[in-house]
Amino acid sequence: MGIVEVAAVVVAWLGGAFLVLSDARRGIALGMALYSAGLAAVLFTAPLAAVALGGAGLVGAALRLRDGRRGWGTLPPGSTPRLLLCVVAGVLTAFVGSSILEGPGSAPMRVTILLGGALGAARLLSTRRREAALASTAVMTLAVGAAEASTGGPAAATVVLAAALGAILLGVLPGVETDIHGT
Amino acid sequence: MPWEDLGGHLLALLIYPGGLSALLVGLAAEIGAAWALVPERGGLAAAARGTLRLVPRTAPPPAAWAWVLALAAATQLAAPFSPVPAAERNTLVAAAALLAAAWLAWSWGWGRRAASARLVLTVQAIWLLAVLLPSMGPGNLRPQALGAVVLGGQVPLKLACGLLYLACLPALLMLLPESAPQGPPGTVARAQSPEESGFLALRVLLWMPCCGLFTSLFFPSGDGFLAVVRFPLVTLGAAAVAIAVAANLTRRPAGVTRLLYERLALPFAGFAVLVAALTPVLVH
Amino acid sequence: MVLGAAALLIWFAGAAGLRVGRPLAAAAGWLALASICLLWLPRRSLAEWSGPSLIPGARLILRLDAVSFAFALCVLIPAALLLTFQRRGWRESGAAALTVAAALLAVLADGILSTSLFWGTAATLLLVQLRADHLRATEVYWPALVAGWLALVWAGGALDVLSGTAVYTAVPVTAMTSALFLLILAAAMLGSGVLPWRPWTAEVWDRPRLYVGSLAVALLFPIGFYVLVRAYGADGGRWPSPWLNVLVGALAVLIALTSALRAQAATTRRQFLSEALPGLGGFALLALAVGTATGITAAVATLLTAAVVAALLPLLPEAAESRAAPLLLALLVGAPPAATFAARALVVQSGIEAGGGWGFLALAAALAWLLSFAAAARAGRLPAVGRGTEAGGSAAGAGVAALVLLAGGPLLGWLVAQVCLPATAEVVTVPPGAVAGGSIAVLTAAGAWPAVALGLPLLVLVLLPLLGGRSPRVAAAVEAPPPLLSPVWARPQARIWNRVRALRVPEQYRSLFNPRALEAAMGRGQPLLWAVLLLALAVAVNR
Amino acid sequence: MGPELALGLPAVGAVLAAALRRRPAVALAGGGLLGLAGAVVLALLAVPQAQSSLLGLNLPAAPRALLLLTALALAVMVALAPPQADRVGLLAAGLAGMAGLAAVAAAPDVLAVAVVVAVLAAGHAALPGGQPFPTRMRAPGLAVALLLAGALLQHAGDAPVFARLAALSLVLSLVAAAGLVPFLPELDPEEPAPASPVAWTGFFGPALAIALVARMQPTIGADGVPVYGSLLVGLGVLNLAWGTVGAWRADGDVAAWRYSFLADWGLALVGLGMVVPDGYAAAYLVLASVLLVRFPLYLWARPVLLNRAPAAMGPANVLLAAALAGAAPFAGFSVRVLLLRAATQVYWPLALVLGLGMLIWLAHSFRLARTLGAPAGRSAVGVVLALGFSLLLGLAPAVLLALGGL
Repeated sequence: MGIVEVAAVVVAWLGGAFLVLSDARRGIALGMALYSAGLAAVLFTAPLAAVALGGAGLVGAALRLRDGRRGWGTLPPGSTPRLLLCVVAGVLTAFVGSSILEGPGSAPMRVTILLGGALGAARLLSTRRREAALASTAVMTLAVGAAEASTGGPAAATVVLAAALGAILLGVLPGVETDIHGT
Repeated sequence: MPWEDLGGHLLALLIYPGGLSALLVGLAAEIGAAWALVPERGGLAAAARGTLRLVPRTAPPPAAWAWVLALAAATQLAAPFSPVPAAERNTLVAAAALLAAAWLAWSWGWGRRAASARLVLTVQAIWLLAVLLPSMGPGNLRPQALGAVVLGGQVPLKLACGLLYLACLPALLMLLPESAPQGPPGTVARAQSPEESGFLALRVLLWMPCCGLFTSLFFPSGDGFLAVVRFPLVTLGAAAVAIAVAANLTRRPAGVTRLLYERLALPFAGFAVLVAALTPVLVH
Repeated sequence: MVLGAAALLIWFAGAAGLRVGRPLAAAAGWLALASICLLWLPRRSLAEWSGPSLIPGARLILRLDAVSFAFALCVLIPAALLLTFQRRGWRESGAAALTVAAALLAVLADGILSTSLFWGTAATLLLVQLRADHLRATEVYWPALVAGWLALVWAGGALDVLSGTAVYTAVPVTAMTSALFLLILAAAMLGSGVLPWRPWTAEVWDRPRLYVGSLAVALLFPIGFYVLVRAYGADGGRWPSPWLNVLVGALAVLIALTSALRAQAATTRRQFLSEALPGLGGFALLALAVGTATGITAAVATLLTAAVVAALLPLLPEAAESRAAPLLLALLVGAPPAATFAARALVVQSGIEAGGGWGFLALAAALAWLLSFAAAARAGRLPAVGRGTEAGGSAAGAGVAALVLLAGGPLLGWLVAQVCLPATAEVVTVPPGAVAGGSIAVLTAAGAWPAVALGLPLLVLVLLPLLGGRSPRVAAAVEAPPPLLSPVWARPQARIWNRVRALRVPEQYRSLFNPRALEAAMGRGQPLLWAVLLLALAVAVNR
Repeated sequence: MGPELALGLPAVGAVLAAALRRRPAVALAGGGLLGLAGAVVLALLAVPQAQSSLLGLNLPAAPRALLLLTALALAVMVALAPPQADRVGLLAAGLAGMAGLAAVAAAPDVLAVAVVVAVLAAGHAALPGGQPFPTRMRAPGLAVALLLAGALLQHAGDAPVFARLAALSLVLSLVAAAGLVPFLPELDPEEPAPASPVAWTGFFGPALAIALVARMQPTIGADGVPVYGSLLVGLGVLNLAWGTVGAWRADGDVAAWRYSFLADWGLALVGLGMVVPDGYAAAYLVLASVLLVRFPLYLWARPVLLNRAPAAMGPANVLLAAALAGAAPFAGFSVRVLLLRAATQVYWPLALVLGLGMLIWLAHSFRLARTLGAPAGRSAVGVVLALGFSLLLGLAPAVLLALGGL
């Protein structure tokens, strides 16, 4: 496992952590950007997937800067449990991805994918903020795309591109709620 | 169309052993019962006059249906020289006809006088057991076939059922105040309604089938001399026993009849059922 | 087809403003009856019509043989009488015609699955008519019918799995197990409303109007028995175990006795009448359970009688006391020479003939019969209809039905020879001399009923007083006379029910059974909840 | 490029309908035509030559047939929607859903399904509604995470534990994706029908489930099959019980409707879990009846559910109650026969449990039927159509099963 890969995993974890710990547009966008950057780095063996997913993540992150609460909103008061979650998730995914799972792809790739899935899901299940939910869904989509690239399933390229497109589409969706009642 | 068979049954229904013969036997028994149950009203002649005075002028439908059913029951008896072929007689037909006739009377007489439908139901249940239990072993409901069984394992059961049958006769023949919505023989001077006289007449027609069925079920029948003598004698004997029991019970305080049937006859009927259940086990 | 076409015709005509529902439905009913007789009686040979595949592995085939002919009569005789003499609007007539068609198809179906389809269809159509008329008593009817239907569907499916077919005549003997038979029995008892407690066939009499409920009873009552009779054919002329015969026999006697007990404790005439069919059902079930040729013949005869009774009961005039009321009541409970008597007698005879324990069961049935005589005598004193019920009926219809019932006794010999015995021979082997019917008598090993020779004169003699005689109308008592035997089971039943209803989850555990709280937890599920859930399941699947 | 067209045409239709919102007639005509074209292409995919794909996609028969039914249901619902309903919105959402479902059906593996589910669910959750986006995204989001976990575990190694855990994840993902117990989303009775979780469970769910199972089942190894089957059956029974009792006891009628969907899904899950042809056929028919009968009826019940029309219990409602209760000769007949037959093959006590569930089912059917009020005009035609579909599924299920290649 090279130093670059380890650094990429750490960056991805940082991204995930920012996603979980931020309640405002900048923090969330930064989290998404860092995660996609880390993901792209661990996917260097599959350049197409790396470019597509990394690019889509960055575009999605940029799009997230459009709306939602202003500022960074990172580590707001009462975020100790979330911090704990990030640490535990990081340790667990590292352990599971490197020691328990034997595939798919390389260990750093598995850890990064697991980080995306775990932290994305954790954030989605715990947040009440729309922009955070959209970003975490996008992160999970990117992780899924990466998993497809690593498993090399049938029509893998199509699925990776679909995941990238999906992440961008999720970024396109507005981050403000509209509430209408009726039939 | 089986005209001969039809003729035979018509004859049985209207003349013998039903119809005319049932009427004659019934009248004789009714007069005897009236005299025995209410002797203070005079001798036999007075009883006969009193009985004949109650002959209905019209045929009110419910009573008329009851008469027809009583006569239908009479056709099923194993009477000597009966025009009904032996194979076509059926205890069940007789029993159902008699019960239906009795309850037709009750459909008119429910709640009249001292009559108690519940007691009658109990007695009829016991009587039904007495009629049907003997047919369990042979698996046959033809009266003459059942009457013919006089030896072997069936005897204890037949004895028990015979006793039960005799004990039930007074209530079945509407001789007791509790079982006679139209009043026991000799107690009614004039009928209040056509129905009342109709159901008084029903009792006259019940004597032959009720007592004759006892003879048919518990004594051998046939067309030989002995059988010809035995049938009327046993039938009239059963009627006499019924009258005697009724006379005895009517002289006792109220409630004794109920006690007799519910506390004595009913458990004895249970015993008879037990005997019927054990008979095949013990015989084989 | 005749009935289905009639239904469509009635609806189209009705929609076009032509109100010809009732006569058209009645004509269709009689025409269907005539066609089924013309199809079967002259040739008496098996006829089959193959239809489309219902579900994978089950094709719809209609089969006209002696059994289905007998049961078709059980369905069509009361249907034709009710469609003719009951007052119905054009919509109701159309629905009724369609329902009769479904019920007829159920007894013409050659397999359990097809029977269940048409039986269920008939039940559904009847539910619509019942609810459209009045809500009362469908709470008993619908669950009972659906439970029975599900049991039959399950039995059909299971037979299909075990033997590759659910066709009555093709099921191998080994496939019909006791468990399967119990399912079929449950279906039959629930569907036909033959139970030891007050069944839906009696409950529908609590409705203000009888015209739909009575049709439901008339059409659905025979179908359960049809399946039970077919079960003999499907299992080589016997039920899977002799103990099942004993169980069904004991149940049947219990049903006859409890029905008679309820009848003698009735508070209105309607309540008494409502018990007539369950009582007869008990007798039919007992005869079926006996399982001998005489028994099955007696069962079919009883069901044919029940069909006429099902038509007669709702047609009886309720408003005024009729002169014939005592006779009608006596006929219903089996006074000679009516068919009700002949059928009951044949059932008791079949039990006594079978010997052993069957004799005692027959004896118990005879006691139930006696009790219903007493109930009928008491019923004459009861108010005709209860509170909230509307007097209905049709004197003409009741007259026709009563005549058929009366004539049924003398005609029983012919019926046995032409309908019952062939149906019996279809499912079991009939030993020579076991049971025979003809123009003279019904002869069994145990006894005989001189149907024509004695029945005919009796019939004439019974009718004479009615034509000639004059009797005052017996006024019913304002309040019902006390029952002869008070239902001993009522109080404990109520007590147990109250106990059950009083059961509560202890306060401290209620939160565990609070679905709203659980749903809120699901809806707002925090990551920890899902993590724990997943972990628990992961451990569970790897143990 | 058949699959691409089947996917693209409804998507373009959805965009067109949404874009032309201001001119409803044009939007309905344009969107409708493109949707119809998509449906025609779907039907043509039965011909092998039409199945060639540029992107290496293929649409198996079973999900394809269900997609066709979804298109049919959408057409009926849009054409016969209640007067107050936003038909253009309904069409747009429906077509988008169609496109998404076509994508799910065409997805080559579970990861591809996960991607489509994420986007489709986000699109649905983004529709204006009563619940906030994150709340509505929870269940599908969890489904995506579980699909990801399942896929990873499938490639994690040869140890049986991986196969079992993969089966567990995939089954839970299916249940979460459909929004069933234990992943029941919150319900706001007031929110518009297209945005409500009922629409997700009743309209998107069926095709999604069949497509997912088509991809999932073949990849589960021998070690995973017992977990897959028993878990599906267990969750099916749970949903059946929850749905039947809930629909019976629920305070509000909207909640009762939602529970009734759960009950149907319970049967479907049990059918899928038994892993025998009869069970699969039963599940297929249940989901088809959800699409063609229960969901359209729910839509026509909305006016009463929103107190804009009075409830009623006429003969038509009773017939509907019977259809919703699964009585013969409606869809319930074939479903029950197949399910009980399958349960007898697998483990007979299961048939007993199912029978009990089907009996409790009766309790709520009348309640639901009342909420259709006195159908008139378009609703009346819709109700007749729904009954017709139910009758067809009950009497001739073989047609649909053949269409689905079963």
